[in-house]
Amino acid sequence: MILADIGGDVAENTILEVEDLKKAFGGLLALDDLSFDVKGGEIFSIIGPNGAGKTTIFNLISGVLPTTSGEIRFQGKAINGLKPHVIAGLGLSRTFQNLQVFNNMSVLENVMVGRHLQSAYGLISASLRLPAGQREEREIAERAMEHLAFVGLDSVAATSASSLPFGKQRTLEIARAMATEPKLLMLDEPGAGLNRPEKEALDDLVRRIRDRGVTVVLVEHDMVFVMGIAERIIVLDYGEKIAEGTPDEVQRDPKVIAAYLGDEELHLI
Amino acid sequence: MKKRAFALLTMITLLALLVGGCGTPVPPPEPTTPPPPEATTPPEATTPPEPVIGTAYKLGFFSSITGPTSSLGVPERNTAEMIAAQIEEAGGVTGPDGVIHPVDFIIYDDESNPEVAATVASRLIEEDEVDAIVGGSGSGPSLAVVPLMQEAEIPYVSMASSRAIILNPETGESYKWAFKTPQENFHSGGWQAAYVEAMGWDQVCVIYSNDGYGQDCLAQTTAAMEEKGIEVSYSDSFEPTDTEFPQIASVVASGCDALVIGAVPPGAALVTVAAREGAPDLPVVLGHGVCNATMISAAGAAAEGTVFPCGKLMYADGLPDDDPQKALLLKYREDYMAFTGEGPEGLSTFGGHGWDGVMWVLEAMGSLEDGLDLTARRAAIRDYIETQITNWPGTGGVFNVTPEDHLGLTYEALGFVKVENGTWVYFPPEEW
Amino acid sequence: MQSILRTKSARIGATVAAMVLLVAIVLYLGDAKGFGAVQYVQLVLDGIRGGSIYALIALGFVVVFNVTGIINFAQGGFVMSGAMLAVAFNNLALPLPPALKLALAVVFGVVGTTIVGALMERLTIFPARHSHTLTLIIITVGVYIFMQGMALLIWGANAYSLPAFSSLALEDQILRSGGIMLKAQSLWIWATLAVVLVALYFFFERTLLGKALRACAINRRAAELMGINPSRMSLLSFAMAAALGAIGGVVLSPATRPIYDMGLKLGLKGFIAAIMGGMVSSPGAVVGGILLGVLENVAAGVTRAGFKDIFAFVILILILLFRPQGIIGGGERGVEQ
Amino acid sequence: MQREGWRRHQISIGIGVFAIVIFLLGWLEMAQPMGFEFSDVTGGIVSFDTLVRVGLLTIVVVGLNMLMGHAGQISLGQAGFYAIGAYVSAIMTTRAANRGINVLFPGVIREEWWWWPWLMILAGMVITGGIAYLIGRPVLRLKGHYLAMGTLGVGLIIFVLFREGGTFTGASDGVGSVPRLCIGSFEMWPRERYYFLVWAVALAVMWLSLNIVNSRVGRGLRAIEGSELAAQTMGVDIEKFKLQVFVLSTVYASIAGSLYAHYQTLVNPTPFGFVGSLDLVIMAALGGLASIWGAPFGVGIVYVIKEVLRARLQTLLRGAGGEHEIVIFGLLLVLIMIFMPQGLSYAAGKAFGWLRNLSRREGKTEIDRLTEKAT
Repeated sequence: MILADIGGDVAENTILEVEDLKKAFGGLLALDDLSFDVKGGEIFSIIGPNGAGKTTIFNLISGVLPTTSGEIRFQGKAINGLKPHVIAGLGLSRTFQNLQVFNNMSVLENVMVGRHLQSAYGLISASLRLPAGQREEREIAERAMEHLAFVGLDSVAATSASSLPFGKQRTLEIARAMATEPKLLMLDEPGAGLNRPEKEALDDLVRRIRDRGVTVVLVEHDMVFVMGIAERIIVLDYGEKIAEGTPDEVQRDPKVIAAYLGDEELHLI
Repeated sequence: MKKRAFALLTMITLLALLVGGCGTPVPPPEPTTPPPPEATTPPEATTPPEPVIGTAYKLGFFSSITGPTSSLGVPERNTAEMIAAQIEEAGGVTGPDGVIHPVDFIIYDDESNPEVAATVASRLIEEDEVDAIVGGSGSGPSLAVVPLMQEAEIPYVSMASSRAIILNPETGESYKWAFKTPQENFHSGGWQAAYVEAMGWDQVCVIYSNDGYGQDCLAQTTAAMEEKGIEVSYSDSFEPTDTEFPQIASVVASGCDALVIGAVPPGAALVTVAAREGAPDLPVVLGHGVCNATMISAAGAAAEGTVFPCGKLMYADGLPDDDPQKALLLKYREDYMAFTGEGPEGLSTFGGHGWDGVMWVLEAMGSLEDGLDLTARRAAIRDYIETQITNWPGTGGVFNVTPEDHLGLTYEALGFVKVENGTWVYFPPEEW
Repeated sequence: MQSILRTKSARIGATVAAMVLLVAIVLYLGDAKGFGAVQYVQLVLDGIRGGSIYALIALGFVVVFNVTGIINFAQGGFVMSGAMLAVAFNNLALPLPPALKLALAVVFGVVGTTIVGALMERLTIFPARHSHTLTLIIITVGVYIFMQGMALLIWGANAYSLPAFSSLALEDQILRSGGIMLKAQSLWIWATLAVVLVALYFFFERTLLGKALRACAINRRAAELMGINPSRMSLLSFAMAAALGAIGGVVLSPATRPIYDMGLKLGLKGFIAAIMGGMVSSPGAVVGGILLGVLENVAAGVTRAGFKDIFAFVILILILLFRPQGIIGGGERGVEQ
Repeated sequence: MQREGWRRHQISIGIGVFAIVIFLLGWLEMAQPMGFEFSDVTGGIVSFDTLVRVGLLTIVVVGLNMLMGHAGQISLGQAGFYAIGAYVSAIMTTRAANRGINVLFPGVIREEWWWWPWLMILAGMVITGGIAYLIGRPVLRLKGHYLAMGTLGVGLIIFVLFREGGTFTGASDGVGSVPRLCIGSFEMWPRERYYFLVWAVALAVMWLSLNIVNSRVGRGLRAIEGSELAAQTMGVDIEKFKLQVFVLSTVYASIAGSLYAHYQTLVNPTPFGFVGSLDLVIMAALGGLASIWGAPFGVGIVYVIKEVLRARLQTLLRGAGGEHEIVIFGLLLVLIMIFMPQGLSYAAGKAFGWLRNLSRREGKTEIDRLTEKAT
């Protein structure tokens, strides 16, 4: 079946604003006065050489790490300082570069965890098997199943997540993140370690996600992939933004070429 | 929905079973009146011409064979085994009707742990169905099993010293089924106080081990001291695993005239050493819990000159010949050393407490007519001990058990000794 | 609470305030017991002695933790085994001069325990090296239980004794002056600690093996790529930890009475010391150990000895919560780990 | 459809079956058909008393299962909370002078108040839970080894406080002559009755826990074990969940403690020290850290080993049980954790597929149904 557009009324207005974001680990500065906006419903990408601080941005936005200074606003509301699960509740979800699949669960359960905030019944209801909770549980499982179907993993729902091949685990993380019904989805290197056909599938999947009205922020190495799918791109180098714009603009930017000099990925373009 | 219904049903049925199950209580045992106890022959008595072999009696025994108080429990266990061997030789105990009953000894380890003691006790009562139980090296394990004995109505003789074992501290009444053989810390405290008074000291410090025994020591010693107007100016506990003894600093600071240590070896040895080091000139008075070789071997030179009340067993040869216990003490020492193959260093009064307890029970068994059922035997044994153990010389003293006093010793049961050149020397008041 | 203690200045302020308060309380309680300078000095001296032992044990924790990331709950077992083996050897009836016999006993205790440590690593840690932390914790705990059980089986529950090392002509191995007592053994303990520290320093700074260990500690993967075999390093670290523990146990023995269950508390205290030192630094561990020894001994002295452990563990929990990186500083560990 | 029905009721049916077994054992001991009592089933090795104690500790270990196996939070101090329950019940129900509520209001508690001890069991739960809540907030921020040490410290502190509690806790003598539980005039004694009470509670606790484990909450807990990072970004409030399960496990411990107090009638510090906590972890590990079903078996195995040593080796080892127990348990623990970290019940479960279904962490009712649809 087809899922409803969860992104809903998200229009062209800015959904995420990052302002003078600073993050220091002990002495060294991972991010320095970084600012950028993400518009609702677009596919936005953050690129840059290793150690440019791309993943750090995700960790700050999702609240996993505290910011040193600066502000992050989601739909106009400042979210820095909030607990990760609160931020998730606002409609921000993410995947992880180094996989964080729950290996101690089945594929379906992984996604069911994603439905956590879409359900409410707690300890008491659970322990006594109150009918309300049981109904919710069935609901959770069904919706989770639909999300699996959406990414095409429904056939392996019952198998243990750890037994999935690497590529499928990445897809599973996406399904899990989608299950939280986010307005904005952050994908951290979703293409890493995938082969060509898998990447094409991923490309298609990301577009379908966007088509459901979910804004996508993408951190990716593979230039071909990024340039093909992203609508707007910012380029980081040593924690600083060195360029911003459409793929074409970015590729022509001398600063970017300098930063990537000798990086064969760029020669592909 | 169905799920819940089913589950609820499960619970309900279970509860139903619970109540229903209890609807049929096990019939309470009616104690049949025991036969009037007659003059009995001691177990080793010569057997009649053609012996009739009756039902075998069972004697349950448990002591702290492992754990912190194993230095008490092991000699007790050895003693029990020694007696078991003797009885086997004699073929069993002979009843007044001349019927010989073999006696099976069932021995367990309580690991110096009250919980384990309770477990083995109920094993003895329910699984092994023994006639009587002797056991409990430490006060903790003994206290833990008394309620079980009361409920199961089975005679129990403890080998630990705390008075709470035989006397309900709240009602002040003796527990019907509980007896004990060791002299008490109260007697011990009496001697200590007498000695301290004789020395003209008016302030003492008490350091006691952090267990039931140590606490009883503190309580009884304090009581005895205050009776004689001696002040306990400082007291603190310690643990056998301690490596530093900050207590000694307090002892010195409190400026007391003597240090009383309420503990059993090896703990007592540690404190004695620490005290000797921290306050070399401070006299050390110990309790009757240290009457074994472990103390002297563990404390070494530090034990020299320490004084303490002690069962007569350790210095039996030094006793006057008219002492009612002397002969028996010497025999026990001989038998014990022969049985264990240990030298005199293996001896301890604790083994003696075991001997007294087991002998009480055996003598009581010797008073039983043949053909009594278990309940009746248990009741009869208990009554015999309560009424017939009078002027009964044992290793711990001359016992006079009464319904009011399930121990039946006075403080004369203990003597006073001093450690000199690594051994005990009789140290009677006139030499103070 | 944490948020209040975020800023450095606030932390320092809080720490100082706490210390002042602590000293005040100690003096108040001590006064109530009529303590004089002598008592305090005595308590501190004994505390330092006990603390030095904690320090030696803590060093063992640090070595293992640095290399393998495991906290070895069996460390206390090494202490016990060192002491017991030495005692056992010393009690053998050998036609040797006592001094030589004692020396051999010490060597036997340390070497024997080192082998035990190596065996433990090969037999239990190595097979489970890929397991969950929880599993590893339970394994090391299990090893400790096993060691204690074996000790009980072999030596029973009796307390043994090892003669003091010094042949100094001291009346019962005690130095006295002005009512203050110092065991000659304390000097041995401190000397040992100093020697061990120097030895460790040279080992880690000057020898290739030591450098390899440190490399492992800093970054296992990198070290592996450099051709260092982590599993061998792990083995080595456990052997060293065992040796350190055993040394602690052996030098402690004459000052106390070795007994089968002595390892548990010593091990825990050693761990607390290591935590106080930040878990990764050897000097930190030593400072932590001595500090802990003094704190708990003085605290117990002015209050009740029975509360000794409470003080130690309250210190532990406070440090874990407020200064996971240890009071001496060092790596960010604990909550952040 | 049949299979599915079976799966849906898995837990309840499982508990039901278990309950029947328990009942049969109890009935056997009570009715003693042709003088054939429980211990004969085991050749006189396992005593009925043991069966009751297994029930008691099962309650505690189930809590540990949820805390350690599912939420991945180790506790080496559980015996401390077991102790709180025991002491609250013991102190508040003994009429002994200077103890319990009689300190404040002398003679308030009346003999005829049969419900008073039951009330105190509740009080114990509340107090324990409260303490756990306060302690848990900070301590549960620790991870791995540090949490282990933190909890160990907490347990030891509680232990020492009880041991040093002077006349109030009876110090190392403890609190004696704790009354038996009664309902009206119906006394929960002899042992057989208490056995039913204890196991009813144990089964109830198991049932509740299994339901929790197989719910949204249980999933949240396992997510925490799997990856705290991912769990919180999926919206799981990890601090709240950790705290909830921690408090729950301590409340279980408290109930067991209270029942222990009324069973043993004497509460003293010995069983509640570090070794006590270790025993609990051993039991949990043997049964399978994450297997609620494993709990009674884990506890059972430990006790049976003890009993075997006692009953069989006592002649051979001249009564000594202690050392061999310690050695064997140490060894067993290490071997289990190395070779079958999921515990014996799981290993056994592998042998019998059906049991595995139970000993699995969740009855996969919904999942199986849906996957059947999907494929």
